[in-house]
Formats: sequence, C-alpha cells, structure tokens
Amino acid sequence: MAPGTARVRLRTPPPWTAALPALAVIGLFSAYPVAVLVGNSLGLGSAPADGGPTLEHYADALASASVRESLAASALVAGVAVLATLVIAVPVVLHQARQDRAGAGGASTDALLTLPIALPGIIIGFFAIVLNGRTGLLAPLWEGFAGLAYTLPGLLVAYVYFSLPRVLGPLRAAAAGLPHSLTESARTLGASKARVLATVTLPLLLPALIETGGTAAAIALGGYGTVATLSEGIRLLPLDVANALTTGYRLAASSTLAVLLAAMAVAALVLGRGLGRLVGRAVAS
Amino acid sequence: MAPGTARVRLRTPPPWTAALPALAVIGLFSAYPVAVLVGNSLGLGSAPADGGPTLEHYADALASASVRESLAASALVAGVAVLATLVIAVPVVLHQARQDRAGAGGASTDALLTLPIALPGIIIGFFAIVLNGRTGLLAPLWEGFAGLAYTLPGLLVAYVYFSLPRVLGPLRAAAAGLPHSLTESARTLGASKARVLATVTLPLLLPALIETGGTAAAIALGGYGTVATLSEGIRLLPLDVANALTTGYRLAASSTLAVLLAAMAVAALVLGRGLGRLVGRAVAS
Amino acid sequence: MTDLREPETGAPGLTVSDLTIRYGDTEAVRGVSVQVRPDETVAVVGPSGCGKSSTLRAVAGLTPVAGGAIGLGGRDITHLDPARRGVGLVPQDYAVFPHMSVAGNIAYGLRARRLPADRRRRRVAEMLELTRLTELAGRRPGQLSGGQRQRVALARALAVEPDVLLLDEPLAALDPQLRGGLRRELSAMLSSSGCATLIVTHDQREALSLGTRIALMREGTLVQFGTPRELWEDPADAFVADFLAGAVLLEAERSPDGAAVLDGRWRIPAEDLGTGPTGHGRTRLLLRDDSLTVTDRDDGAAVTARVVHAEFVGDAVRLTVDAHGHVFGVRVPPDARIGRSVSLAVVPGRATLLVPAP
Amino acid sequence: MTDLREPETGAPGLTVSDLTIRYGDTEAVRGVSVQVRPDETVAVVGPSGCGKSSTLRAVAGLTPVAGGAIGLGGRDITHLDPARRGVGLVPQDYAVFPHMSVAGNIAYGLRARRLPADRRRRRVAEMLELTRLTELAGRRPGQLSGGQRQRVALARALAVEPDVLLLDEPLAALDPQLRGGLRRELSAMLSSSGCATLIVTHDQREALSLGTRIALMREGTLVQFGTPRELWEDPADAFVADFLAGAVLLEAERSPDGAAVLDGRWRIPAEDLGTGPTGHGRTRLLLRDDSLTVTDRDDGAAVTARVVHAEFVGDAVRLTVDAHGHVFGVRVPPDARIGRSVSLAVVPGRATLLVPAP
Repeated sequence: MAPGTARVRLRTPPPWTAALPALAVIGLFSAYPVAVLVGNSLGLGSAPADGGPTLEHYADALASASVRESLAASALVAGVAVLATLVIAVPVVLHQARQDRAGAGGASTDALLTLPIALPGIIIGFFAIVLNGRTGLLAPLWEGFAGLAYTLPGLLVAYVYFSLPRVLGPLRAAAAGLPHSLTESARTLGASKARVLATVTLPLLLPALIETGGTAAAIALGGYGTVATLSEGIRLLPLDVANALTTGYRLAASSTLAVLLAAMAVAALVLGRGLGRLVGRAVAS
Repeated sequence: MAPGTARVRLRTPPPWTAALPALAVIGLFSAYPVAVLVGNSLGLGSAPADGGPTLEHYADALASASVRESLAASALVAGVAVLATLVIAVPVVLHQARQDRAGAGGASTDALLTLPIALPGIIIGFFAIVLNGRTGLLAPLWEGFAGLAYTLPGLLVAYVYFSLPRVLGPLRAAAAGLPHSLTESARTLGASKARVLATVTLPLLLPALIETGGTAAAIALGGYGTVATLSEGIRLLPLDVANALTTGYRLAASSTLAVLLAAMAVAALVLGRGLGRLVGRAVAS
Repeated sequence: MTDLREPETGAPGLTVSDLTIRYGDTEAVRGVSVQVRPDETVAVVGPSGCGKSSTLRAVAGLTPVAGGAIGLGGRDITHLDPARRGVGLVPQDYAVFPHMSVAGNIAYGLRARRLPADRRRRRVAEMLELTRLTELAGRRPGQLSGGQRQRVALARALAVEPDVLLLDEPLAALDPQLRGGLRRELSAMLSSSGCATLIVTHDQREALSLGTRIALMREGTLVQFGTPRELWEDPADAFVADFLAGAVLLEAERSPDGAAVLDGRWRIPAEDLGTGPTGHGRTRLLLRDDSLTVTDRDDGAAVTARVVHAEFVGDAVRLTVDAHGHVFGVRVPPDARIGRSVSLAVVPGRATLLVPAP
Repeated sequence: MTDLREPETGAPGLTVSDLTIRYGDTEAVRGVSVQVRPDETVAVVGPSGCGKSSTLRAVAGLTPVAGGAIGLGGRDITHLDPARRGVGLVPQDYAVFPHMSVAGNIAYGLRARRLPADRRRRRVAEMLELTRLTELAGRRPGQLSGGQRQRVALARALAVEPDVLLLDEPLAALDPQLRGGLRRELSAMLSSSGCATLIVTHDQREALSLGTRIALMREGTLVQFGTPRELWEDPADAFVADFLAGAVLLEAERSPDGAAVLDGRWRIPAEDLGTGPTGHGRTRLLLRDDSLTVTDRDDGAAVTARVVHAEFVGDAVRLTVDAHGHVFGVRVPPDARIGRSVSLAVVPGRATLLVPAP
C-alpha cells in the first residue's frame, strides 16, 4: 500500500459534504415532489391545462365555502383531539414513570397501551361506526349515540383514540427523563403533590408536551383513513383532496388542496418543534 | 388534621390497583371496540342479520380471490418497503451519530429529514401520481414511468417514502445510544471500517432495527391515504375494508376484513417488539 | 410494626429507633438506631449497598418504613407525609430546579409554606448570604458549576429552617480535584447553619472530617456509632478498622511480657506496644500502615510475611504482605531493598493493644 | 505540520514528539513530548481538561493530530489508520463487546488479523490465563463485574501483541472501595505482560503507584516528565508539588545560617532543614503536610498563620492555615488545642530546601 493511502481522514470536512448523504435522501424523497406540487398549484405544471404562474387556484379554493369549512373543521378536530389526548396521556405517563421507578415492571401495560398504534385509521373509523354509527351498538343505550360517529364530538373521540398511542411513547420517554429527585426535593420542601405537579412536573414536561402535540396534530390532520370511513358526516380536508383527485383529474386544483393540507400539517409539526425547543430553552437554561 | 390522615401511602399496593388508570385507558379506547369488532366478525353482532357464532365470514373472505390478492399484496408492500426503508435509514443515522459526536450539529438536517412525517399518506400518493401517474411529469423521460405509480414498484417507492421519516427518529436514538468506544476499540484491534460495521455496529443495532421495522410495517399496512389515492392500480387490504364498508353496509363481512387488517398490523408490531427484545437479549446479555 | 418496645421519638433532634426497611423480600436496613442531636452532624458511612441511603430516604419520608420509628424535634414522623416532616434534603444530584433562578429555587419551600412576600425575600437574602450566592441570585442553574449548585440545594433546604438537614453523598457529584476544598467549604457552612445534620457518604475521609459522630453501616446493619476518634481508636471489629483506616485488627492474647497474635506465632514484647481501652470485650491488636517495619531480627518478636505487592506512594513504598493468611500494609522507605519475603516487627509505640476495661 | 524539527519517531517503544491537537479553534494539547520505552509504564496525569486523554486518543489514531509526530516501534504512525497502528486500547468504559463471550472478545483482534484458528485459540487461552479469566471464558459481559470487564478489555488489547498498551482512566469506572485492590491487581498484570504501557489518569495515587515514569500535564502542556521519585522530591513548580503530594513550594533565599521564605518574613535555621538538589534552577522550600508543627516559639524561626479550617483525618487533625497569603496544611495531634491563629515552625528534618546543583 502506497504511503498516504492509509492516512486517517479525520480532518473535519466542510459541513455540506458531511451532510451530503442525508441531503440526498431529503432531495430524492421530499424536496422535489413538494416543489412539483407547489409548482402545479401555482399553475406552473407541464400539463396543457395549466397556463403559467397564477394564484387563482388558491383564490378559488379559499373562496369555496366547502373548502373553508373543511379547513376549519380539520384544524379544530386535530387541535382539540390532540389537546384532549395530552390531557389523558399525562397522568398515564406519570403513573408509568412511578411504576418504573418502583420496579413494578409495567412492560405488559406499556405494550397494551401503545399497541393501538398498529390499528389503521380506517379501523378506528370503523370502531366509531360500530359503536356510534346510525345503527351502532350504543344507540339503544341513548339515542344521542346513534350517528354520533359522524358528528364533531364523534370525530373528536375517534381522533383522540388515533392520537393516544402515538403520544404515549414520546411522552413516556420525557417523563422517564425527569429526575425523580426534583419532585422528591419539592415534596420535602413542603409542597403538596398538586403543587409539585403544577410547579415542577408540568413546567418541565411542557417542552415535550408541545413538541409531541405538534407532531400528533400533524399526523391527525393528514390522517385519511378515519375520516374516509366516516365520510358521510363532517368533511375534513383530506376528503376534499381525495375528492378533487378522483372527481375529474384536475391537476392544479387538486395540487392546491394538497399543498394546503401538507402546509397545515407541516406547520403544526414545525410549530410544535420550534415552540417546544423555545420553551425548553426557557425552562431548562 | 386527624392523626393518620397525613400518613404516607408508600406501602406497595397490589399490582392491579397500581395499573388501574392505565388499564382504564386501554379498556375505554382499545379492548372494548376490538372485542365488538371480533364479535361481529364471528357472527355475534346484535344486528338482526347476524345469526350466532360462525366462522363463515372468515371462510368467505379467505375464499375470495380478490381478498387473498389484497392480503398478499399488502404483506409484500409493507414488508419490502420497510426493509428498503431500513437499508436507506441505517447509513443516514450512523452518519448522523458521527456528526453528533463531532458536534457538527445536524439539527437542521435532522429537522428536514423527519419533516415528511407530517406529510399525509394521501399527499404521498399524490406525489406518486404527479411524478409517475399515467400523464405524470416523469412520463416524457421514459415511458416506463407512465403509470408506474399504480404498479407494485410504484407502490413500494411511495411506501418507502411514507415509512422513512417514521423510522429515522427511533433508529437515530438507537444509533446515538451505541457507545462510540465500542467501534473505536474494534478499530484499534485491527478491524477495517467494513468489518466493524458487520461485526459490531449492525449486530448491536439489530434489536432496534427489528422493533422499528415491525412498527413501521404495522403503520404501512394500515396506511390508507396512499393506497386510496392510487386505488386504480394494485389493491391493498385497507381498500377492501373501506369498500366492504361503503358498498352495502354488511357489518359482519366488513368486520371480518377489518379484523384481518388489524390482526396483520398488530402481528407486525408485536412480532417486531417480541423479536427485537429477544434478539436484544441474545445480543446484549 | 410488630416491635413492642416503645420507640423513643420524643427527644429533640433526630431519633431513628430500630429502623427496618424492606424492598420486596429483601431487608435493606435491619434494626438501625441512630440519634442526631441538634447542632450535631452525624455521618452515616459504609460501602455501597449497605443501606445508608435507604436510611436517609426513610427519614425524609421517601421510602416506606417496615419497622421501627423515626422522631424529629419531639414528634413521631415515622409515617408522616414528606411535605410535613420539616426535613431539608440535599440529594446526591442536588436536584436544583432547572426552570427557576437561584433565588427562585431558594424561595420554593417558603412559597409552598405561604410565607408572606417580604419575609420570604428577607429569608432568601439571608440564605444567599450564608451560601455566598448573592451575586448569582438571578442565574439559572444551567449556568452554575457543580459546587455552586450544591450551595443552591443547601440554601434551599436550609431556607425552610428544617429540624434536620439530610445530605446524600454531598461531594460525590463533584470533580475529584475540587472535592477537598469543597468539603472544607461545606463543613464551614454546616457549622455556621447550626442545624442538626445527617450526611450519607461512602468515603471514610468525608465521614471523619465532616461528622461529629459517625454511624458505620454494613449490609443493612449498624456496626458502630460513635465519635470519629472512638471509631478510629477502638474499632468494633476488623471491618471498621479496615474501612475507616485501612488498619488490621487481630485477635490477641495478653501476657505480662507482651501480646501473642496469629495463634501465638507472633509474640510482641510489651515495651513495643501502646495500649488502649476497648469497649468491645476482647483483647485485640490494632495495626496501621505505619505500625510495622521491616527488620533483620528473626526472633519471636518478628513475623515472616510474603510480599504480595509493592507500590510507590510518594514518601514511601507501601508493601502489601501476607502473614499466615492475614494481609497487612507496611510502609518502608522508598529506597529499601525488598525481597520476596520480609521479617516484620512492630515500630515501638505505633501499634496499639486494645484491652477491655476491667 | 509547520514544525521544522525532525521528529524522532525511529526509537523503539512509543515516541510522542511535540504533539499538538486542535479542536476547532482551541488547542487541547500544545507541544507535548513523551517517550515510553518498551517494558515501561508511563502515567500521564493531570486535572480534568488538561489534554491527557486527547494525547492518548491521538496515539490510538482516534483524534487528528495538528502538529508533531508519533512514532511506535520505529514506525511513524502519526497519520496511520487506527487499525494498522499496533496499539492496544483499554477505554475508560472498557468497551467490552456485549454481544460476544469473554473468549469472543479476546479473539476479536485476532480474527480481524486473520490468525489461523489454532493459533487464535492458543493465544486466547494464554490471555485468559494471564488475566485469570479462564473459568469465565464462555460468559457474556453482562454477567461480569466491573473488575472482570476491565480484565477482558485488557486481555483483548494484549492478545494482538500491541507495541504499546493504552489505558484510559483504568480504575475510574470501578467502585471506590475496590479500587485499591484492583490497582494492585492491574499493576501485577501489566508488569507480567511486559508491554510498553501508557496510562492516563486524574488520580495522583494511581500515577505514583502504576507509573515507572510520570508525565504531568496542565492546560494542554507537559509540566514535568520523570520518575515518581523525581517528581515527588524535586517538583518543577508549585502546581506539581500541590497536585502530586498536596505539598507547598515556596521561593526561598539561602544564607549560611538557613533559608528565608515569604519575602524574608520567615527565617528557618539551617539545622532544621534537609537539603536536596533541584534541576529547576531556583532555590525553593518544599513543605508537606508533616513538615510543619505548631510551636510556642515566637521568634523569627516561626511564622504566624491564621487557621482557616480544621478537619479530623483519623490519626491527626489537619489544619488549613494561611500565612501571608500562602495556604498550608499542618497536621497536629487530635487532642491539640488550636486557637484562631497559630505559630508554625518546621519539624527538624521534615522540610527540604531544594538547591540548584552548582
């Protein structure tokens, strides 16, 4: 072997070369299709129907009452469902963290709780119909349950169930990462359990709550299966996107709706991460 | 305060009482609907159409050629897509772990790479159509691209893209958890980089690969949005479930398909977790 | 719970009586009794896993008590809620609240007790002064060094005027090079706080220098409880002698002309031996690193030992030798020539024969 | 790289010449030169952040070298791939492969070198023997204690017959109570392996007992390099004296009747002083813990010092005193009565005046 060929390449290369493989993956799988989609929605598509740069497709979409309603309903369902999910998840993960410390292995509980992550959205929609559809199993109990699945409260419950297993994992990791000595010290200093929760546990869990919430909201926004199953009721944005695609292949119009949906989802994710990091810095610096 | 009321409740309570809140969440959101669904599929539904315990709905479903094809295609797409995803993801996360150690903060790369987790499956199907639909943008380049989106390879690519951001997060955590001193020691003992990868890095990453792969396969199996957008081509199981639901409301038959889909997804998840833990024990004990 | 004796929990200071702690089926602590008088610092010391931390956590109310009683300031706190015990805990990792300033940390317990704002501010200022943190009052813990964080935790615990201060391995989290200085600093702050203090440590030097009394634990039981000098000069058993001073304690038989040890194979003349009283019943010989020397004599006053190891310790070479199955340390001058076995004799006056009081 | 001197990398053993290591803009190591002869153990010691670990990592090829040269067994390895250097690394966490048995770990380097199976088995058996692991050969690392894992890492590194063995803080990961015994065990195994060894440690006791020579580093530079006795008896500066022995080194002026220190405010009579030669140019007085005593005299031979702190250390009380801005340690008997200030005099023969060779 010639001298020099066995040299260690340890000098730090310029950042962009180091990031190359990762960036290639991004470009191949993200940036290019997104660019094409955005281009389409701006009338820059290569299809003969599209005639040059314009914002008219966005104007059309936002002028449509049904699209505006779907947008609002989507934002409401995703936001409220994720908030409700977090409210349910926090006591569960705190309880799990306590169990872990006591060594009372919650492995099976843990497995059961996150198992529903495997349940497709379409099955969850199905659950809702089975229980609260127009001829659902719960309908005989109270007539209000009949058809509840297709209403806003019904959708909310379905999406809470959809989001719960997705939220439990990351939150559990965050709760396990909180040093137990913090809450113990707060207790010995004279704080009640409620006070410790309000002044120590929740503030320190907040960054994780925000970030996890953002991600869950993004996934809920884009979740098609649940709402597709329940498509007789309230319309959410993914339904419109699918509709625009199937009822006549109008590339620009459907691209516009797709971009709106993707933008909302990405905004939720990015906002959650950014805000989470910001709060994290404020909380832990 | 009366003596005794301020007593610390620190004696370890019986396991089941401690697990109560978590179990309530499971019961409310999982166990009951699943039980109902399974009951329906076994002809135990309360709808007048269902007439007592029977396996005939399963027999019918499995006798149907289209259902059998969907089952096979679903398993194939989810399995192969996740394998391909892992193959792509491993070098990326190992590279990220290297970057992290060098302190060359890959925060922005990281954010970009996992951002597509926010992209709804329906949008990803849309990407595929835009690029490789019958009049897709890539069709002029090579005629094979036209309509590729509706074929098996096209679906595979779409599902790889769908799974990649979901796999990167957990794998990255696993890669970051591998002590760097292990690979460094292996290098000083005379092993080439390739040998270190094959004998140290990959074996130690294997449990995480299996578990993450199982979860990703479960989510891919149930992913409805992507295949719904591409429903003109190869049929996957979620499409059948949705169909059974919309074309005539036959509770037992559609429940059967739903149970099949859910069972496959849960099996992938549980298998991944169980096998991952098993391999982990074999690897790290 | 099944203990029929009346636990003495009425004394001022901290009284731990016959404490037993169980984790599942294992008894982590068995029948430990320790008292900390107001104004006194007791160091609980022992090897890892000896139950010392469990004892501290039981006093703080963070671990359930299976038997025995804990009294503090005349109250029985055995089963009291941790928030109502009046203890000041400084955990091993200091557990400084990362989302509060230094002043906010110190005020935490005062807010929880709903102290009026003006009195709270005054108390925080006092504590900042005591722990020399006044200039750092507005800082976040993330910007502090380990030693500064320790002081925040100490100030926070002292702010609520606890009946006992509990320190869990207070120096273990700090850079070894800085530990000596910070130990002296801590010792000064503890004595100026004037609060009964229980310190848990695995380091015998810390125990000797910080404790006015030392409780030495082993495998869940209390082996000896007394002043540092009592433990140093009259260890209860060979474990105490070894743990505290690296010394060896041998069963001895006293005769008018000296003492016989190692089953009579080594007879040490009376004129070479110091004597001291022991409260532990039997006659024993206490040998430290500097008690023995290498000699040319080969009479009954010397014992032959095999050299197991020799290591340079700066001003001397420390030999590890084995004599009839007992391992000793012997310091010899760094230029001494040492073979594979040596004859050892006592340096006059440096070995102590512990004799039971008549 | 810009160094024009010819680096001496041709000698047997390990030669580190004028090593410089940069992380970004900071120089972690500046111009450090250390030689390890075959059969010798060099301990690199210094406080945390002094660059000692970076030096070891550079020798192993795990950290890039910004300047200088590294030679091993006559070869220039400065920029060689770590797999081709012929070093045996024992990292601080031992890095035992968790998915291989003890024997599999030891065989790893031999497999990588494609040693025939029979020779590999023989070598593994030898190493198991040397490190007394034969009975544990089939165990997984998860079933081993810390000390056993250390021995696996050592056997694995020695198996490939390296030109130099690199140990990074070999005892830091172990239970403090067991460290003494494991240090002696390690020392015995190193000397029976007969391999040039570089040990990095922050603990001066480890350095003194394990190193045949000691390289003392501070803030990226080499402060002194010599045998333990050289560093102990003739420290290059006050930092070395303090770090290694907790001793104080004072500038002194020699006169026929003694020495004057503290700018002439303390005159020590010649009859009380030992003298030693120094290779470091200036006349200085070396004071250890046991060099000073509290005296009643109040003439020029004594110095008055303020007592900063007193702590019990077992057989004595160690005073920390401040005399004209210099801080000393003084041991006094545990029953001595000490006020707020003391008069200090030298214990005859216990203080050394270091005088430059003429």
